[in-house]
Amino acid sequence: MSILVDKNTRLLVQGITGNEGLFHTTQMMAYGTNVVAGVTPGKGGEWVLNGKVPVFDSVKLAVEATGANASVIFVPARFAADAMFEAADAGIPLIICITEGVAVQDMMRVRNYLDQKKVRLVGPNCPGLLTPGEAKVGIIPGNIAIPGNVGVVSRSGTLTYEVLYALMQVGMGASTCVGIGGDPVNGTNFIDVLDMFEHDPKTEKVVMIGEIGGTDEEKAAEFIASKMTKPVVSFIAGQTAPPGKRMGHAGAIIEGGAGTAADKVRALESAGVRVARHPEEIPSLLLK
Amino acid sequence: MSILVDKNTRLLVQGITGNEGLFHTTQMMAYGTNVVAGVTPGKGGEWVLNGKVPVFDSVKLAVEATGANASVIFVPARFAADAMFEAADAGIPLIICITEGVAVQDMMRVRNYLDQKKVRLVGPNCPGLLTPGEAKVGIIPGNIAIPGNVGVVSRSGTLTYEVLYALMQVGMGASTCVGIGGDPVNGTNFIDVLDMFEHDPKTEKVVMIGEIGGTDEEKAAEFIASKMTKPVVSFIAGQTAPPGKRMGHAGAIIEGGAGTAADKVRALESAGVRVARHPEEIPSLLLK
Amino acid sequence: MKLHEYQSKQIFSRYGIPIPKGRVAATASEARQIAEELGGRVVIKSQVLVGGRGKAGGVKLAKDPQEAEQLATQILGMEIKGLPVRKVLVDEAAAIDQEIYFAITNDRAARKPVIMASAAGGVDIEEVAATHPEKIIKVHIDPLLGLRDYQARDIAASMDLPREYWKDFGAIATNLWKVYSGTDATLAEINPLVITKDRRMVALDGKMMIDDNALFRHSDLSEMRDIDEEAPAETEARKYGLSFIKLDGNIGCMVNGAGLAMTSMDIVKLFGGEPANFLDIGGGAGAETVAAAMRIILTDPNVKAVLFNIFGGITRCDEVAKGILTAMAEVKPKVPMVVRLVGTNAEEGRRLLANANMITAETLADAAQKAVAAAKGA
Amino acid sequence: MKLHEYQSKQIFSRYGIPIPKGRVAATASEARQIAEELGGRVVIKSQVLVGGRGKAGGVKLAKDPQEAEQLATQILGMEIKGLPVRKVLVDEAAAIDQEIYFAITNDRAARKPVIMASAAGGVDIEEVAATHPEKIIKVHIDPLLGLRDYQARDIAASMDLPREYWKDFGAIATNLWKVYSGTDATLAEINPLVITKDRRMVALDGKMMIDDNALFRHSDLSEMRDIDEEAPAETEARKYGLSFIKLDGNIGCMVNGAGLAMTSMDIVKLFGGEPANFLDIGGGAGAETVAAAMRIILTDPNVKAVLFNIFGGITRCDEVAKGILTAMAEVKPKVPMVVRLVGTNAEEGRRLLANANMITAETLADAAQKAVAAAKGA
Repeated sequence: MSILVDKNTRLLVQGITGNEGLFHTTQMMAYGTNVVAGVTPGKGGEWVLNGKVPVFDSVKLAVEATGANASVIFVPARFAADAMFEAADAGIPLIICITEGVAVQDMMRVRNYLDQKKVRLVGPNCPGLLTPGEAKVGIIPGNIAIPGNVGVVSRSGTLTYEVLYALMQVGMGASTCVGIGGDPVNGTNFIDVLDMFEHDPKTEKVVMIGEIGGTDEEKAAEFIASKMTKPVVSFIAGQTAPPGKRMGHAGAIIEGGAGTAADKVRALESAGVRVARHPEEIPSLLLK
Repeated sequence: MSILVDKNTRLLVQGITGNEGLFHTTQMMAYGTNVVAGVTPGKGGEWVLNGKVPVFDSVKLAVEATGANASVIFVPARFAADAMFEAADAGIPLIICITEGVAVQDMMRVRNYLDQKKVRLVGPNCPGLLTPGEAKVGIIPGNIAIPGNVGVVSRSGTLTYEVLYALMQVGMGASTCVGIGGDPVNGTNFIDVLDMFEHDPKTEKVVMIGEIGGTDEEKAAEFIASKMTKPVVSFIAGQTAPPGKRMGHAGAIIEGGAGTAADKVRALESAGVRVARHPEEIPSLLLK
Repeated sequence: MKLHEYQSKQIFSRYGIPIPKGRVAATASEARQIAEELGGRVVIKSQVLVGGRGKAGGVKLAKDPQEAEQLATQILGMEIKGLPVRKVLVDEAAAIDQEIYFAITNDRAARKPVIMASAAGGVDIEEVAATHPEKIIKVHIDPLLGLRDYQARDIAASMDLPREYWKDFGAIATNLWKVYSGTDATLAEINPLVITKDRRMVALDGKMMIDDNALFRHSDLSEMRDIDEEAPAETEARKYGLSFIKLDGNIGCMVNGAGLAMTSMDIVKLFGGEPANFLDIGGGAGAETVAAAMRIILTDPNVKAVLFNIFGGITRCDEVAKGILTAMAEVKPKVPMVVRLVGTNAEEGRRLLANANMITAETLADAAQKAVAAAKGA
Repeated sequence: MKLHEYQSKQIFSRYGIPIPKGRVAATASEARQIAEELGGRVVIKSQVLVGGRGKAGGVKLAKDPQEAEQLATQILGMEIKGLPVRKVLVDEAAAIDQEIYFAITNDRAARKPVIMASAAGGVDIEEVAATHPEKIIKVHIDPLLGLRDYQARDIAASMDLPREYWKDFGAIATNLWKVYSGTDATLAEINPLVITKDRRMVALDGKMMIDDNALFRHSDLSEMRDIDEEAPAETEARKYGLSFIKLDGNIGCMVNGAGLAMTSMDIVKLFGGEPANFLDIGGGAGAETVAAAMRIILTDPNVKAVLFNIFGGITRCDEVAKGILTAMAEVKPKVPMVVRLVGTNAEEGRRLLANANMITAETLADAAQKAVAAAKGA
């Protein structure tokens, strides 16, 4: 078992003929992910990756032809909102948007629309999903994680890789790793994923990687205290970040004194979460 | 029992200080309807109808102060869409819009928004609701109907009155009468009301008054055939209406050969519905 | 409100949709002058608010200005489905490679705008819908989100439109959405949208209908109404907020409420008569409105009897009665009048009419039968 | 991207929100001239992209053009929170009756735009939020529906705004929504929105922040960026698509990924060092970008050591290694460099760097400790 993606995932890649789309589709297929179709407007009818993947002009046409049940988006930022609307309209129930730099007002419209349609969005500005040994959807390197019982959820990309890698170094594996992305308005937040891990039989422990900005970690702390039985270990990036500055991620900013790492660590520790001082401490905290 | 409105209805009147708003609020209160508040922007703080009903500047303020749980709208057509959005945003679960002449694109936006919020809208361009002996919400004259076991649902206003009046002449009464209005895009359609009547213990028989235009009567026929156990009698107005002409109601138009009275009568009769040749035949058909 | 082709295309052009060069003319010499300005071959198109102009001979190709003048003379003298042609559109002629049907309209059942498109354009789309429904592509638009680019692409792909035209088609789709939403149209139709031999996409013909209920926010469009194209009685009725439609029978009907007005017509027919009109005086009509309604009914020389059927709700029967008396004093009708008043203030209304020379009725059926008899007797 | 007050108010004005008469000046004599044109008393307001100008003496009232020139001279010579004042706004002075706070911003938790309004305007709203949260009215806006008139009325009523101003306030609210949505603002703030003694509503001060991610559709706004107001290294970094923030420490950090970049800073601090910067080279950075990043880090004279922490995912370690070599050849750095490469093509990257004179590390902690030690030793 796992959450969100597994061997039954029939994946569509939006923006498959771009550099990143092609590179990462290759990687995903090499990992064993079942990539059934790609979409690039104007290139419908072509086949990519040595004739393995058909390209369609629209998501609707791709879904009709292939029964895709998840879509990963690699299109440039200015087209990302439309790509998400398109996937939702075509009936795709799970959308993973890797694209970074989507305008926040676009995201507010997208999120409100997708909520109406009960579509699950992960991202944008996220590394995607990895269920080790089953499916890789997005850009998380496949070789840095092994199957296991730790659920990982994170707002960061490479920081997540560090954690998976650190776990693997000590022989610990992940059930599923979910990168929810660093944007202020996104599709899936900590609570959504924590809830899925709590109900996933394969997941026994959870690692949650937060960072400065917003109050999602504080809300997650409340959720953990009231709803979770499985142990959670956390790390919060940005202890040294100055206020008022956007630390790379559009969402990583301390505004009006709110969203500091100290606040988040305090909230999590009050909820019984062990908070690591740095990512490489996480495996040992999980073993305690 | 009854559907939609009864003695527990705490009614708000939007546009209460206009001529029609005041006139019909007087009528509704005389009937015994519990009118708890009115709204007219810019007139908050006043009291109308001999100091019986407080006026508020917005629906939100009115709901906070009075706990209104239904709103009837009498504002001019150009403000009606905003009035419906406002009531929905203020958490009113049942909106009855009497106003005629609301632009159809406005109604498409309103209906799509209200569906998201799970708000029930009746109308616009409708006479409203009457649960004889309990509550009158809208403009149906109170003295032309008595309590009884016949559920009445209609796209027309005065035609509905004819039917209620004809029933009363032979001593038959109504459980609830619902005027759903004659606009092409409205809030509640035949099926919604038929379903409520089917589940209302007080209702034993149903009268459905349709007219030319659209396919709601045809859909209702399917619903009656497959889902209803209670007998339904119907009348369809517009047997003599020429095609392509809008017969008063924005929705009453035969377009491209579709929406004729003959089609509707045929569909209803196939579903086992007795269709009257004119409204005064309805009571006798109900007795058969 | 229906717009003429030339008006629809003016609106298209304002929103960035390519249309042929051309102008409207009211005389043959104007048509000649426009043809001279345009040079080359032109199309002379009758501007009437009915379909089937082509089959009726109201659209002709002219090879030069002289022929344009001849054909314009001929078309300006025509009647199409009873409507005299008062204007012609003179457009440059296009060399056509492909004809597409493309429209946005309201889908009342879905409560959403819908795009209808077909590679089988240029013909009557209702015929295509009836015989080859699979050739029509329908895509709904979320009214709060608007048309999205991918929807236009989906349509282009489904129509097998050659790729080189996708960009133009996308722009036209976006702009037609702006036309539709910006004008509160109930129909914005391009038929045909053509691909010319020199590889351009052009809206060769256009048809628009505007939601009358939204005209309050489009004063520019209200001014486009061509009252020459409707029955004078309908124009007059609109002034008073009355809903009136002229029919061919001899029993005038004045009723409050659209449903009841239709029903009154239906009952007249049921009892062997023919209604002369549909007339809804609306909710809350006062004496002045009623008087206007009566004048309108009685200007029709076919009317042999009048049926008043008023069920008082918002409308008060005493007000209607006053209106009837006012109008009778003014119009002095010579035909028999049957009156049925029920509902709000009905007694007062009946009292007011007691001294007027009118036939009264209690039920709908009774009123209709009396009106039919009166019309036959008159 | 932050906009200056004068830029924000220009935008307000373009969208129909009343602002005081006035213009921006870069010299004292220009300020005098503007004061002469305006006549009467004027306000001289420093234009710097930080708050607290008033308390710092950066806003002064001048009774005549001569005093305007004097005060402008004085303010143009100031530094406010480290930022030199390069421009002043010269506005006609207003006689104020009431000050209101009114803004639209993003509520990330609600995923909707939110209106914030308070009758207690003119002061620091965060202070009001902390001490009197009940004085701030918040109303969310549906992003697909936009601001509706009744929402503005609700706010006006909740603020106890006198009725005579509701219409003006409604128009300002509608227009501020258009500002916010039309410019992809993350903040559109009027503070104070004043009622003048002659009963007008005027946006006396304005503050706007634009979403950098949306600038692609606002080329006019992009041009408003005041690069004088940011560290030159940050301007340079933006050119290369790098995310760079200068800090006060002495250990330069080059990392891929924002979260990992923050973490690298945190670990440096944890092991007793001080980071000199935040730098995220982004996903998929090539050699050229990496070289630019290195040049930017090394132009800071405080930097005593550099920590490279690259976890290859999209970014390929060999590409980063090439960039480092390119940059080293060009910049010839004199400070010690600690490199940690993990992930995609890490081995190839390490091989490329084998001959460069660099300290290598395996773990994050190891790398940070080595960088701290190197900085102390240098």
